[in-house]
Amino acid sequence: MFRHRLMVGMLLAAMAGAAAAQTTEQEIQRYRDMLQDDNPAELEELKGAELWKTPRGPNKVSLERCDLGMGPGVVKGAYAHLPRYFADTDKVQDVESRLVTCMVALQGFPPAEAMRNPFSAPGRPSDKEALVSYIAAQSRGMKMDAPMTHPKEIEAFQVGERLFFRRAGPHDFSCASCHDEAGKRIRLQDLPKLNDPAEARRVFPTWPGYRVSQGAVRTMQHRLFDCYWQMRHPPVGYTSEAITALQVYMAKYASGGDMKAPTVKR
Amino acid sequence: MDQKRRDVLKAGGVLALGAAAGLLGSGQALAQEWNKAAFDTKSLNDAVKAMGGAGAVESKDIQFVNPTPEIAENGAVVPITVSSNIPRTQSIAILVEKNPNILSASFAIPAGTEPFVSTRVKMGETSKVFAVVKADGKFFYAAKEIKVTLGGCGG
Amino acid sequence: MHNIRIAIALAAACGVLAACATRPGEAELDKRTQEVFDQAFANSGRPDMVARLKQDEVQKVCTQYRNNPPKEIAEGLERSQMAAIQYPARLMGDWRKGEKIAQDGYGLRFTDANTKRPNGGNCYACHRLAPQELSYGTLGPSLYQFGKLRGANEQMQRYTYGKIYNSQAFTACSNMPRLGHNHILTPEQIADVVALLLDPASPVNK
Amino acid sequence: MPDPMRIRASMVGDKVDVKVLMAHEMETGLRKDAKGQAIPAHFIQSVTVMHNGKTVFSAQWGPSISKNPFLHFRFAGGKPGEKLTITWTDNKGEKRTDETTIAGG
Repeated sequence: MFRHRLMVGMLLAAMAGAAAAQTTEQEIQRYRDMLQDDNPAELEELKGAELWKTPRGPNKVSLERCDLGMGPGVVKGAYAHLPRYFADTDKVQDVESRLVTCMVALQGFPPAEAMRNPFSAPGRPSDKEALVSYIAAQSRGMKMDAPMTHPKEIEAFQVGERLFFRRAGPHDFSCASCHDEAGKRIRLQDLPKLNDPAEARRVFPTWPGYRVSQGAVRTMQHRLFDCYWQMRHPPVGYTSEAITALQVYMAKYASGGDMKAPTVKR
Repeated sequence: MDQKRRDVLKAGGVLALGAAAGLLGSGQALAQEWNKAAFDTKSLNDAVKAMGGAGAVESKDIQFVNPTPEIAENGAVVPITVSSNIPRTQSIAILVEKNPNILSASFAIPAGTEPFVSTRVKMGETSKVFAVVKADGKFFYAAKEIKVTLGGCGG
Repeated sequence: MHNIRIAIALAAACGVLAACATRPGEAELDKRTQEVFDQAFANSGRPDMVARLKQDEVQKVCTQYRNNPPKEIAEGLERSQMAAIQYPARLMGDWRKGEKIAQDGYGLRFTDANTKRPNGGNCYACHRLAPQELSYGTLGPSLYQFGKLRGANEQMQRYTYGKIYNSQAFTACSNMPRLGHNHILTPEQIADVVALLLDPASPVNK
Repeated sequence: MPDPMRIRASMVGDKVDVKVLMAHEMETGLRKDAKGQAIPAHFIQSVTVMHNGKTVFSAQWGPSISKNPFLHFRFAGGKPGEKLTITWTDNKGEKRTDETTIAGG
């Protein structure tokens, strides 16, 4: 369960002795490498695995019959193929939208209850963050491969592309303001060009991730919620069609990338 | 929903506790009382005094080893790793000079345990970090500056 | 519904990733996108912020052309934005205040409830300015030694003020927020940032 | 009941190498919530590691240890298959004890 990674930082430090000559960028990279082992997201994975098999809701059943796209109960590899079209809802859904569907349809939660508390805060843990950590971990090491064949999947891509470039709000921001050019950064954070296959493959399959700045595992729903917050838009709806469409747009470019989530991030 | 989840985890936790019950008693008996006075101090000197020393001497035999960064991208998680080569090391403490209270952690090192520890601390800003070692009743320290950067889009 | 299906089929024929210049069904997809966008914020509980999502002419054009409008349209945008710039009597303020504004990203997010706290300019998010700050972004050009290289005469002050006030008056569909035009910063704050960039005493010009 | 720890204990040479992640807020008491109310301090104060009835490592912590704390140390005298028990206690008196089996090198 624990993963060992090559500690680039150790090698660098050993070679350099005194690290004085190293650049800021190298040092920041060394810091990031230090955090890769012993990722606190593993605590969420454990919780999520437990939650998945726990009978809950008015129907007192577990999520073990939840269909994440590979048939009822199949978790292994499911996350690598999301978002995708689901015939029972006639919608393209991401992992969180699908969890809400299962909590309502299988466990009998009222929809509002199934949508509640998606993002944890201190002292208020989120079931979704734990479940997504667990589900994502079951695709680790596989290749990202979201389907793009159903007309609704194609439409979601096209809508996602339009949303990506849609400028609005007092700052004139769109997703493209930060993510349509390679090799740039905001403060010290690298900004991936999300419609470039190499960059999308590198970053998209690293979500969810444990964000050290927030002390929590954050999902792609939260990542995009947070982007719209920075873009000075109002709070974007959890599991809204727009968020799914943007994920389909990114997932298409990220196809073929290595599934690494849950990772650890700034 | 949260309550149910907690109940489930509680069930698992109780089992784990039960299995360990035999050892728990003696563990508690050995645990020293939390040194509130030391955790309330603001300076290296006061912290050393609160830990029972008169003062600390700088020593090259205490090292910050990997993982310990030069620059931390986020102050919420800063790995600190300390190794002591001083014979009869009894404890290692980690102090962050510019934090509201200077002492972050103190680790007791019984005979047979390596004089080495790695943990992760919060740093409010760029600061000197001290490693204080108690060995054979005397106190020694090493210092290292760690830079903390501002990050993200928020500024 | 029928139209959308046709549009999708045609779009698929062009290849999903290929840019098709004039794709039939474009209008339907735009309409659908607008519905999806409106729906995403409909229940946000912030009608005040939703109202600000209505695109102005600049935002519409830049969205339509994906920030790369044809030359004539770009020039038209720049002219209209230039005409709307309002210059105060005092173009240069205090570089120390400017540095604080450049560091600060506060303002206009849905969690920024403190109306007494001024907005920040968040310049360091995208630009290098004073060399002491290591944590700077690169979305915009480095502004280190901006004034040292260019001088600080009135013409230069006017140019710098105008660029911060409304970058689109100089480069249509620039990524940079129109900090004055959209009331992100006050005229006094912009003058302070002008000083940060031009004042010979500013760390930017050391 | 707090959430379980993740403990990894394995032989490295003749020593037992132990890495622990604990689920805890480690709230400093200095932060405010969205309404401006101070969030009370809540942090682990002590950690004790037992092996064969003996304390092989212990820690006292203040609130400046990072959220979801991590700990890494090594001790001598352990063998694969033996048990290791870790207990933490926080400033509200909450406790958590978890046990693991030492793995081979």
